[in-house]
Amino acid sequence: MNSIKNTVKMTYREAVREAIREAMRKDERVFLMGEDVGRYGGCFAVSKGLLEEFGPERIRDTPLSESAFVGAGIGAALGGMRPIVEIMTVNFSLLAADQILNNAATYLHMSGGLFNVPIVIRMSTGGGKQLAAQHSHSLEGWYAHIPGIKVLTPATLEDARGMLWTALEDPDPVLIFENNTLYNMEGELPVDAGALDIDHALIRRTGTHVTLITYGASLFKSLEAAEQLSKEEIQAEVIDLRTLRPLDHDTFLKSISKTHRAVIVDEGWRSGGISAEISARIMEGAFYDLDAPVERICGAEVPMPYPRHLEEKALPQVETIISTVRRMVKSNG
Amino acid sequence: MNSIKNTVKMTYREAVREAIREAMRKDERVFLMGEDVGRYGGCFAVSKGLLEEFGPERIRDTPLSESAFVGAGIGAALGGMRPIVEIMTVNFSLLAADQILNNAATYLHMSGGLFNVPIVIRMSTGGGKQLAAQHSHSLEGWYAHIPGIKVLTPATLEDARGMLWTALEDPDPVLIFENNTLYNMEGELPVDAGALDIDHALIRRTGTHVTLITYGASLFKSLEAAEQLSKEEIQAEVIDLRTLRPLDHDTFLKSISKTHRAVIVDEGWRSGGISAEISARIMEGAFYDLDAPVERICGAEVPMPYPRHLEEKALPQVETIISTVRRMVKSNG
Amino acid sequence: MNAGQTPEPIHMARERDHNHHMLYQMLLIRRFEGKCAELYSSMKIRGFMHLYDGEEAVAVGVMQSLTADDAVVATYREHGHALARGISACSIMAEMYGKREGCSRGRGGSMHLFDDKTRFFGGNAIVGGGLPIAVGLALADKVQKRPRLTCCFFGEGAVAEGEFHESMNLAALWQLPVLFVCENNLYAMGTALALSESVTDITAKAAGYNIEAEAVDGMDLSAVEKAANKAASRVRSGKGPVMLECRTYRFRAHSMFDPELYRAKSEVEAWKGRCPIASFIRLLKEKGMLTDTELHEMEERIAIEIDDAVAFAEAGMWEPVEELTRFVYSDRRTE
Amino acid sequence: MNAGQTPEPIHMARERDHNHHMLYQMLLIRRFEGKCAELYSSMKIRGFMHLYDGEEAVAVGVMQSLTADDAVVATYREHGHALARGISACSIMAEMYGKREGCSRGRGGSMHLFDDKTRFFGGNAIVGGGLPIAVGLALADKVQKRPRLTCCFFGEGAVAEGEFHESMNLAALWQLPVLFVCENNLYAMGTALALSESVTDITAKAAGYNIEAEAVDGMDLSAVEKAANKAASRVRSGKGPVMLECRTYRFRAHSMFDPELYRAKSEVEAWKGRCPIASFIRLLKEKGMLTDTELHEMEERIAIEIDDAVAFAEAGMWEPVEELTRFVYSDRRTE
Ligand SMILES: Cc1ncc(C[n+]2csc(CCOP(=O)(O)OP(=O)(O)O)c2C)c(N)n1
Ligand SMILES: Cc1ncc(C[n+]2csc(CCOP(=O)(O)OP(=O)(O)O)c2C)c(N)n1
Ligand SMILES: [Mg+2]
Ligand SMILES: [Mg+2]
Repeated sequence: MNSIKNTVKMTYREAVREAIREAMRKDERVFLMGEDVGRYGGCFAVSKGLLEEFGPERIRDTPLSESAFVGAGIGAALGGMRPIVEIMTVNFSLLAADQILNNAATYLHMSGGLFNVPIVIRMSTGGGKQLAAQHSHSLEGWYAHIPGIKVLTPATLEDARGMLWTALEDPDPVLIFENNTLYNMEGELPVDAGALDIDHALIRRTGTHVTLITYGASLFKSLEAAEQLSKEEIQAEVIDLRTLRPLDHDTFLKSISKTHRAVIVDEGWRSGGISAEISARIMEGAFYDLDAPVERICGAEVPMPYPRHLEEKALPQVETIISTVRRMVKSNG
Repeated sequence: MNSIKNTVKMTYREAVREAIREAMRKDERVFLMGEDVGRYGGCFAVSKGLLEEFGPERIRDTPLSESAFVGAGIGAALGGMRPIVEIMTVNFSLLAADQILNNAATYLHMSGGLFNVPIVIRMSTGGGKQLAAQHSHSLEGWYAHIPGIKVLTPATLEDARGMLWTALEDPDPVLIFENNTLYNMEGELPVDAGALDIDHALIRRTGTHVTLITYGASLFKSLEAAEQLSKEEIQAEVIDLRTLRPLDHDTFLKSISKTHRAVIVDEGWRSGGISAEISARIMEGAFYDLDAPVERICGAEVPMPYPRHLEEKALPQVETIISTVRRMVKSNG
Repeated sequence: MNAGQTPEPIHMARERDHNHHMLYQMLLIRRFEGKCAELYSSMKIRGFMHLYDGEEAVAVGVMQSLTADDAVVATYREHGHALARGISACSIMAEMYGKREGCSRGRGGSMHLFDDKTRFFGGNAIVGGGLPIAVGLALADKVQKRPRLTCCFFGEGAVAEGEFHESMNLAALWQLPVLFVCENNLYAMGTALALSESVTDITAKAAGYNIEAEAVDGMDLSAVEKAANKAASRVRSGKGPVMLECRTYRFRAHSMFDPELYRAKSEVEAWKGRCPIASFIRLLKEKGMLTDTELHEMEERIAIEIDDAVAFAEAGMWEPVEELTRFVYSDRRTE
Repeated sequence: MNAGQTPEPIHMARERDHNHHMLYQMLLIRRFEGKCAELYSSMKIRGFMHLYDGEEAVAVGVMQSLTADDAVVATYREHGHALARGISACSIMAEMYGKREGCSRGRGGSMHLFDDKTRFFGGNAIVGGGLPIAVGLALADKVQKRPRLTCCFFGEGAVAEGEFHESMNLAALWQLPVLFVCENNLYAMGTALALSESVTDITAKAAGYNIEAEAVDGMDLSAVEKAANKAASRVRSGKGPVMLECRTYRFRAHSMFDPELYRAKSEVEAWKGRCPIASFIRLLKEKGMLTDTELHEMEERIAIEIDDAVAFAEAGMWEPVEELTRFVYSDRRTE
């Protein structure tokens, strides 16, 4: 399909790397900082090779001090830089939760608009790699609770490549969550792929019978489920939220006005996750459009167990999406 | 009303203190630890006088080290103690978020059931005192996202007095959030007031037209609104959740099967708060009972501003509850 | 005034002016705090408020070593720093009232004073929370090769926080231009230093990071000024951060809610005997650099400045409630 | 074997047994890790796995100073500690397979080994996260007047975390029985110590908390054992925590995903030349305490132990998926 010369094959990992590289080339103020981003090449090899190109001042290895280097990123942003701070894994970000909520998210407001914080904080998220109870959670929906920050969840190569620069141009703090199961995903990207909007959800597949609302790694499971369902004449519309805060509800409300049914797929814990917020917004914005109650397929509410079979059971799977949609569509047609 | 001799007048603050005192007397393993709980008497004067009764080993002042003393509480619990750890204000708890999520909530699971963590962590929460953007948030609903912990929000004197002991008897970590505007609230308590269940929501006022679902300081605003609404012949049922995790949805679902309408009142931020979860559970459990979409009255999504008029505007108020209910009940009767 | 005497040499006049300036600032802070306490009682100011009485020599002394381009990061006990940094008493007082003319547009209040013109980055009410911010500001300066420093004030209570340790290490490791100023007033709320640190000598901590540190009598303005100048020039020389520990005492309660059960009245009285303002006045008088009339005039000017500030705050406007959620995100999209 | 010679004195026999025991443990760890690497390649073990080759003398040496009542807190690189503490290779291997016969019922995996019988509290995969836990365990012992200590292992990378600082201070301030063991293998993943600490001498940090500290050659089992015994007795004397820095090196990559770009092959080779097992074998042979036959037999016993462990793990059961959400909360209500 992409036999035209001007696309290039790469992984999600490389797409993120290209985005960082381009940003660093474009803007002197941009630098990358985090544990092992330099000499080691990044815990998930995202920044491999960047140290050689940009040197240790701009690809800055930090000690294991999440709170201080996130705070230093905030300070550097206040001082006119455009830091990209990498936290290896979402669970470690809890060590910097104070800086994220009490400083990054509040500085603009408590200074009455004087000081904005143009920082980008990237981290890997999600289960699926058998990393167990301290490395596998999906807290992006949790962070989306905090006013003052934006929360991005690029799922596709295009978004991995295109949302970073827009995030850097944003005057306010932006958190980017990269699902760790996506790093090896391959695809074709236009050679001139560039910045993309970070404000809108996108319909990744159109359909008429049900709206699947999702993001991140669950997008692909939802698309796969939609593909299989289409063989049963059930056409699912699949919405990739892309950004969890601010949440673009218009896109899914509009879709529901057509499909009258919605299923949310989110690998985060169910209670109080982003899935709850989506369901509540549908309650508020599309109640009279609904033919059936909105359902949620979420991560099991458990600190992630190590063994594969339990981890698989703990995460949303294609089969569950299919059976849920099938039941929903069949039960009240 | 309480003219019978066997009640005693006290404040919410004193009720918490009595609960701590009783627990300390009953069980040698219980101790209180936190910043300024001893010599200072507690940042909100909750523990005043306890140092004199129990001495500095059991009423233990800590340095400003939220992560380490919460972690030490977890360790002490593993070592057979029953620690009550006080964090002055919910915003500071972010410094200990790693210990709460990555250790307290996961130890039992990742050890395959070997090591439970019987710790109680108390903290003040909420706005209303003009403490601005780093001292005023309501993160109890946010913490309720985490499996492995329980989240209690006692609103009444009875609950302030009665939920602590039950929390201490619980084998797992329990977080107790005390809304700081309640400490001065006065009331009568039975002399022999004691332990109370922490698993169930309670109907604080019965009604037939609408269900108000709330907790903490918002309970009293909801009761006040219900009182005023009753003059207009609108009878609101008021449910005090008491515990946000695990969430007792049976109580509110049952109520809605009677009232067919629900309004959630929560001073936490709206997006992804406990209000979203409640709405989603109603969607899932009472969709066909609803005569109108569930509505949410929440804290504005803003780091709390300092001035009184803005703070008042940022918090749910009685008038908003009344007008919301009135509109809802009138619009489709 | 010196009529009939030989005219004063220029350097003496300069010294006198400088000393008068510093005395003015210390007195302004003291009177300002007194007025704040009053206004708190009359409920014009609300929330948590932490006064600086007794510690004036620290903020005023240290600020002398800074240039306009330097950055300042302070704590919730920062009225004195804000005034000494040159933020107007009017806009600080209006902030305390919560008026939109306040330096943080009324959104911050007592604990969150901000000012871009003087590069005053708060007003941070999370103990220790400002230290990483200061490290980052200094990193930005170093990388952008701007000859500036960042001065970071924090209490001795903050030393127990992990962020202190992480920030000291980062600043030293990366040789960043941070002047760390520890305001050691012996108590963190009600917790005496000996109950919060296994080693109570704060400068000893700095050694663990290879950071040069000096302790100075924080009640002695000249000593603070001298030590700060020395520390600041070392920071400016590019050799990395320096820590200055100022040993001081707060005369008032921790905040407006503190029954002060944890320290003896006699201890407070003894420290009041070492009031930095009284001793500076004594010193200047001894040196013949201050007359009673001058002092009196100074107090009058200060009284007027404070009256003006109160009037300004009283006359200020409330932010319209419609603007409640403004400044959660920036108005403009990019820059 | 000594037929015809005078019988060996009892204390020599004891020493020999003890040394054989320690050698056995080091060798067991080395072979166990080798098997784990193999099983990782054949995908029997998954997730993150961190091997301990080269550092055996630390875990084995330190464990000699502990009693059965003491508690141990370790990191994600804890196979060696678990084995040296006496957790069976079978239950560790089953854990690595994710089987319910595993010491953590298969829920934890390589990074989360737990055992109540030997008071082994993890297996903590948040760098620095175990230190406050150790402080709390020691606090419980002190308050309950139990004559125990808690031994806390952590890497030199953890020293940069705020929790290190807070924990050291708390333990020293409250004089708690913690034996802090820093396993300084010079790298935290790919970050060399000099890039993470402004002062690379870890024992210098302890001084800031008034904690007695000693650095020891972590490649020398006898030296580690001796230092650990001394440190542990001091901790037991009630005078508060002690820190032991063991200078060591990991022979393998950080984890199974590490391309090792950050250190020179020659450096790794040089350290391998200081292998703690090889040198202990040399020493024992020199002392006439180990014969080739004995060594050979030992290796054979170890091979059997490991084969048994693998067989045990292979034969283990999977936790039923219906029990997925078990152990989120305790089964029983109160105790
Ligand atoms: C992280 C955090 N913990 C607790 C508090 C509550 N608190 C406010 S000020 C203070 C004492 C701080 O003492 P110190 O650092 O010595 O400064 P001082 O007030 O003496 O100027 C405490 C405990 C806080 N604001 N932030
Ligand atoms: C808080 C936190 N940050 C980052 C990581 C990722 N990580 C795992 S091990 C490691 C290196 C730790 O080095 P060190 O403490 O020296 O121990 P070693 O691996 O050398 O034994 C890192 C950065 C983590 N697990 N936890
Ligand atoms: Mg102090
Ligand atoms: Mg290491």
